[in-house]
Amino acid sequence: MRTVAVLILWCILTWALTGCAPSEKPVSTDDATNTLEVWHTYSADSLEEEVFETSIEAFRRQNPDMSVEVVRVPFSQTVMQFITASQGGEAPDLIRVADSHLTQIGVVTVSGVPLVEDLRPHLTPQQLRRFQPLTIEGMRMDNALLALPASQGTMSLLYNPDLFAAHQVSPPRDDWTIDDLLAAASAFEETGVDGLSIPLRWSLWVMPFLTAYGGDLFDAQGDPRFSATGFADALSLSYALEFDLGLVSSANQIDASKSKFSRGQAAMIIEGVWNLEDYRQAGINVRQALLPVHPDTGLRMRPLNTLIGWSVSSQSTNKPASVDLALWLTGADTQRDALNRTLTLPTDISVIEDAESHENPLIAGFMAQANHTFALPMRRGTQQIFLVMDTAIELLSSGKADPETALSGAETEMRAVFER
Amino acid sequence: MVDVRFINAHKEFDDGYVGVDRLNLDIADGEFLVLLGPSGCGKSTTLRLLAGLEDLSDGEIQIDGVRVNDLPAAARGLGMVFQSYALYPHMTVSENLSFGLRMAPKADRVEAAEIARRVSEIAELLTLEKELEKKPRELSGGQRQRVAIGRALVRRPKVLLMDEPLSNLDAKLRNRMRRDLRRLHEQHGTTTVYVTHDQVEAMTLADRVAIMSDGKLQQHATPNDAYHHPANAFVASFLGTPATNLIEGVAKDGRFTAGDLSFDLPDHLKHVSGPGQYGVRPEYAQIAKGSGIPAKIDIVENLGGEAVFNLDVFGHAVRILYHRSGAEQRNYHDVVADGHVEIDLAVPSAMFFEG
Amino acid sequence: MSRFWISLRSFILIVSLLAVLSGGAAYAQSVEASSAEDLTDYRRTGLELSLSGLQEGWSVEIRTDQHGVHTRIPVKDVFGLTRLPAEAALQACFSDGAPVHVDTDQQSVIGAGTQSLRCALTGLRPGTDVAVQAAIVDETGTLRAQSSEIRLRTDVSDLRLTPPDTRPILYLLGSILISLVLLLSALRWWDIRRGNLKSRNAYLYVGPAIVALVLLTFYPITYGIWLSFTDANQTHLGQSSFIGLENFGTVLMSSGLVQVGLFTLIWTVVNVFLHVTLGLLLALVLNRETLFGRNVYRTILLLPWAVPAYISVLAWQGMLQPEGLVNQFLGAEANFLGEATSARISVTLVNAWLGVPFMMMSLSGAMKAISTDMFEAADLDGVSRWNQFRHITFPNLKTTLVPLSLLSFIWTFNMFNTIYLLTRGGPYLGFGQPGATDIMVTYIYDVAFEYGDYGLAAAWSVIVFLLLVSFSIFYVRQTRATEAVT
Amino acid sequence: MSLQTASHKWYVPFEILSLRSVLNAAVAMHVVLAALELIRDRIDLAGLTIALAAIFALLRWLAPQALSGSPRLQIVRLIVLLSIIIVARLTLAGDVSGYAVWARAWSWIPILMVLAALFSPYTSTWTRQPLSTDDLAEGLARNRRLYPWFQRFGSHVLLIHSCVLVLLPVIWIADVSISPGNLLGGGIGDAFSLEHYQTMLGGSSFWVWTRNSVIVAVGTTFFGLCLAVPSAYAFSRFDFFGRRSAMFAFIVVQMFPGAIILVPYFLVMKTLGLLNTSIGLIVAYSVTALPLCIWMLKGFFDAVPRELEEAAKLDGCSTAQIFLRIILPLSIPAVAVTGIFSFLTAWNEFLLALVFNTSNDQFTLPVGLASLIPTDGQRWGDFAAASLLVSIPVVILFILFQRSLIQGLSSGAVKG
Repeated sequence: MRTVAVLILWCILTWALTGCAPSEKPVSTDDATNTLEVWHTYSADSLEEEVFETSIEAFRRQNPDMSVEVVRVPFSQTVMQFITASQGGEAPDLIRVADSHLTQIGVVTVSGVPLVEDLRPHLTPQQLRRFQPLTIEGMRMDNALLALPASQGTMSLLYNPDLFAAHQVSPPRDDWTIDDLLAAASAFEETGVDGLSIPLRWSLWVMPFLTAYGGDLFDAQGDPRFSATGFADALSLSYALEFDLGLVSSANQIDASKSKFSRGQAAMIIEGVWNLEDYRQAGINVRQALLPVHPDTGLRMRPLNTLIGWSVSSQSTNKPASVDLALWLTGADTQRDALNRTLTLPTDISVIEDAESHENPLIAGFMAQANHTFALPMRRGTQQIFLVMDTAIELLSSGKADPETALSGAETEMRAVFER
Repeated sequence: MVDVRFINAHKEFDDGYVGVDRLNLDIADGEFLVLLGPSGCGKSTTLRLLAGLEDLSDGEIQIDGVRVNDLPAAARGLGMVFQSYALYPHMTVSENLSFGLRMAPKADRVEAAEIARRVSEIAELLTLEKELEKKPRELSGGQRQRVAIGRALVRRPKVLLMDEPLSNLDAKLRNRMRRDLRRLHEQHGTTTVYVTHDQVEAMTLADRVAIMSDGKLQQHATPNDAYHHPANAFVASFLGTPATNLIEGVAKDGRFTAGDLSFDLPDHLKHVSGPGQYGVRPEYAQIAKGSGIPAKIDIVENLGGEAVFNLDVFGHAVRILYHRSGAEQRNYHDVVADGHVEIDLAVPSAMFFEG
Repeated sequence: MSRFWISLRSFILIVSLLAVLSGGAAYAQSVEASSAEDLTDYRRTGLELSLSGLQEGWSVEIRTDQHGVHTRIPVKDVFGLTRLPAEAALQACFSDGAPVHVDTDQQSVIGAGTQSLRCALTGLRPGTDVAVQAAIVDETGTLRAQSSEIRLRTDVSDLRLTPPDTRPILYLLGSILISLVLLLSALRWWDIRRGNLKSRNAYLYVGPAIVALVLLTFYPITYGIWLSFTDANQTHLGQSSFIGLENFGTVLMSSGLVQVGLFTLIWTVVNVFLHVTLGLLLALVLNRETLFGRNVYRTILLLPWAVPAYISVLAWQGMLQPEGLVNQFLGAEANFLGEATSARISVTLVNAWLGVPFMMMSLSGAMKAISTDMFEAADLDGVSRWNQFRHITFPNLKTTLVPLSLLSFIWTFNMFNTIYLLTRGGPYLGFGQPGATDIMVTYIYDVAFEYGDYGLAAAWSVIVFLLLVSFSIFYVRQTRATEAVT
Repeated sequence: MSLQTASHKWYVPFEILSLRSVLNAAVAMHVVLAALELIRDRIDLAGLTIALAAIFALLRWLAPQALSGSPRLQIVRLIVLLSIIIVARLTLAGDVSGYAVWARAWSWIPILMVLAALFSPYTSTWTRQPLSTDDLAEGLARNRRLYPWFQRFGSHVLLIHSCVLVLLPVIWIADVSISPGNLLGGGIGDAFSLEHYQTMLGGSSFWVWTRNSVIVAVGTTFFGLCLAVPSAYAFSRFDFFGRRSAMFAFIVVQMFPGAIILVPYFLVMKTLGLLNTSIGLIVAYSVTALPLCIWMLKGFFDAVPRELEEAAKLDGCSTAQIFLRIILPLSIPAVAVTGIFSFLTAWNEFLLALVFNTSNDQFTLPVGLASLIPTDGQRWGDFAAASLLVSIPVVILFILFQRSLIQGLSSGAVKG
């Protein structure tokens, strides 16, 4: 008891002493500086980082009065680190973020000020026209433009032509229907090779099926419409693919499928453009085709399109310069460099044209696929869709719910997330 | 009938060190045998071999005529008192005493009531009744010692083993415990093997002593025999305080010569000849004023009723225990002249060890 | 007028120019004044144009000497196109008093009959004079009409997130330091007065550690506790208000509480049990002096402790994949981390794997300290190995086991990494519910960073804190009562 | 009771002695095996395996008595026959894989041991009580000879199983690190390439991270000890007001979940000007490691006899001198152990290092490794190579300090 008394006394003493602090606020003296701190999230010592560094180097040469400090931040920790640093007053001027990050960062305000700057006042309409309109729209939240898009990423159907030739199956074409896809996958049964290898327990790979069966996942207002007709059939199909037809692996990680495909043990995979380099290294022959069309609805399977761009912190003391750097990093030259050296899909209209007629047919194919994608609405909590969808899939595959219940549950939950 | 026999028992440790070297030893039923020797002589190893805590390398140990080499320690029916007592610090005295009984294999286990009876019996015997609920750390050294003995006795061992049990006690307590141990043995008559390096304990406790050195048995005899008729120079010098004077030299024609020192051998040794060690216990060597060998006094240790003369006899160190009668003067003027005394070494109890 | 201004809000301000263009001939018009208090936005100023003679396919351009073409608005057939509210548009322009139409690409367009155009000029360099000119261009890029050049200037009014003032914290830290020194001196004086002379220097010895500890942790923990009584939320940080015990109510009423609480408890108890039993077992086996290769075994068995946890956990995550090493060995394709039960078992086993070596090491140290005489005595008494362990080894290890198991309990209870890296709390089997492998700390992380609900997360944290503190006190009391070895 | 009869009671043939332990282990192992069969989706085999576990349990219960000549011997024989059929069935059903070999070894060995016990001459001699003295002597000598071997064998089996479990991830990481490309899966050792090591060691980042980690870890070890040693000494030797509460307070602060207090912690570090410095992390980690260090060191200091201090006091040492000249030199192994704990804390910590030190030249290894993970997917090969490189110094440290680690732990251990 005496210990407690001593502790309380001490707390009061501390509090009283703190009360002696002068109460006037210090005058903010930090004026515009010529130093820009840039947080990027490229992986260490990667080619992407090198391309980025080249671009920064060029910027430095053009703006000798500016000094740019480059900081690498682990991609997976971007949101937490940026929010923490902003609250602590140590935010960088510029940060590389994905659209999903923005749905988390974009809603944060400290003392009423959002963490990232609305870029609209900083850019002329003509500067924005350079970007493919959809990619600009994908970076907007609550009307504000939170980032300049630098690259986009999408998934498409990849196949191994050697396996198709070896087993005399006709290879995928852009006008395939889902039935053709399944037929081809079944044709590989009993060959010791997986027809189609995708992690169907992961919502990211189920979503394309959903869009082919029932259209958009969200309506124009960004509200979920998971219980719309068709989705349940899609979910049933993905369930059947795994459990009844045994056409896909049951993993919830892409690594397993990826390993199979790159070792020639799977004929087809639905994969992102970002992993093309790994397959090139694995030394297998890879071709690409658009994801197939639903035979009845006529809708094409659309994967999620993800954007990565550059945001300016509202803490920046030199916003004009930050915006200039953001424009530079999303500029046509930088994007073209990234496209050619790291197979990164661009957002700049002129570079997109380059990509669509790229000498690498895979790039051209992915660029074509990018026209058949969907984006998640930029709302607070949007990133929860993966969790919600995963839960629905888990409920279905563990037999706890039928597709309709799972989806309506998911929709209710998604609405609740948005309202929270 | 519980006798213990070591037949050619041999223990060589993994590192090649020979702990016990071809030991042959018979311990009779009811005998109190003391294994005596300086530290490292193998006496503890012998005890541990008998207990089954170490494995024999060769030879055989029999208890009761049964070869027990391969019998686990517990099956040999022994009780042991450790030098450190090895009391279980987390158990009370009564728990310590009863632990062995409670934990015995099912077939051998006695009932709870019997356990309690035996514990109280032992406690009474060792006057531990008041301490039964205490933990070892609350006990005095002597009490801990008694608990350790009680723990060994409670199982009614065929042979009781004790490994220097008194070495952690003070001199006074040690004296008392020594008497208690002897009394206990006389009451119970349990065959007991007792390891010590303290010859007083050996002389007072033992029915017979087995003196060991370097893993070898030197002599196995009653304390008296060992004292008066040591089997070799080692036993002679090890037993007795102060130690026996040993002078290395040559015996020839009834005369012993060691460098400049030369004297006639006593009658019972007239027959020996050849190189060897001549031994005289300090208490039997005599100061013979006027007729003996001249010796220079190095130092005189006064013990009250007697004194130890440390002498230099032609370069040989000789110690003599000198009893004096009360009236004699402090400076021993009666025997000492000019820092010299004369001594007589050719006494009837003198010994000669050839080699 | 009023609707127009309201829809513009603080968004648009008019500075100056009016240009009228008609039939290819351009002539200047009057200039409207702007009110200064509206000038709140940064790098944005307004421009009003009067237009005439537009044809479809042409476009209206605004040019500046900074950017060249600043704005290009195509003239199109606007029938069926929507007018996007100005605050929603990328480019805030008004044609004939209403927001301009936007085409399917979300780009602003105007109809051929447009008479006036009022545009916010974004992206102008602040603090510099800008020359602005408007023009009408046809489909070939030929200039059809041009206004006179006017000069504009924007002021800087930046809505900036000011870094938090750290001086209060500085004063707090200073106060903590001073009051701690005072407290310790007072305690020292008191102790000496009590006649406790031996401890005269004790406070000097513990002082640095206590100061470092309190300095670093007092403010954060107090802040965390305070946070739990507020409605702190990512959407309005720094503006949270006191709401009493509401967060605690929410936690206690939340449907996930029982599930998370139960799994946390099972996870902790099973883990501590496995740590202690397996650690003991291995320590016992390794305690045998004569065992061949003992040092090699021990070195290998210590590896999980030496290898950084995030590495081994990620390795396990890879190995537990359907294509992973475990499945390869078993010849199976089990999705260990994907099914609720197997995920729960997997995370527990992996964490046991991580924790056993530390326990083994500490226990084998303690085991060596037990006198071997006791075991020999027990051997002679015919006590079986199991009973020796139960009645001698275990009680003598208790003084080591009590604090170790307590620490292990606390660490496991708050073990974030293992679960976060292995499953992130998944798989999820209910909407809005914690995942199957969520324990309290991982759930707190989700509440804080996924839902942004700092107040609620803080309330959870305080509950965890209270649980652990009361458990520790209870545990220490209980074991002290039964513990009797010094 | 004569020693003769006593030794009869104590003599059980080696076959039966060892059979007991083997059957115990076999029962436990078959429960595990059954679970594994379920994982493999072989419900039939799982059933058989669990049946086998039950049979072994039954044998464990029956065998020692049954073998000693009761009529139940016939039942035992029948059961053994049944188990042989089941195991044969299991063996035939299994494919030839590492798992199958391992699992069937666990089934066959107990059965062989049962058979050996059934047909061993020693067992039949033993069942034919009473034993002749010669038989007894021979049997005992045989037990004496064989049983230690059996125990050693058992220890090795347990340790090898544990070591394999421990080494699996390490081997897996090693394999990934030498496999070309950044892919998972594939057999162990099917391809070899040092490209990932070249990437890691060739770039400058890895060395920067290592340098920072070493600075931070060594600094934490040193500073942590400077804080912990004196206070542990005070807790061990002095009785002062608030001693118990202070001891408790040190662990209490660890009980608050870290996620929510990250921002205020960040602000404290910023206020102290310790962001983006090694010193900041050193201070933070030292405080994190304090509770365990103090508890451990207190245990050691408790074990140093007070007499030594009293002797030193008589020799004219002041308290500080006693501490520095007597106590500290005596507890070097303990201090070394505590130091290793602090070192590991600092070497492995991620979250604080991530948040406090954003500047790339202040990255520690854990943060560096996290920054290897790209936007999409995982650079498994590079990550694995870096992981091994990170672990090696720590493992070497452990091997070097192992002896003093054990010694240090045994002299005091953690005590409450």
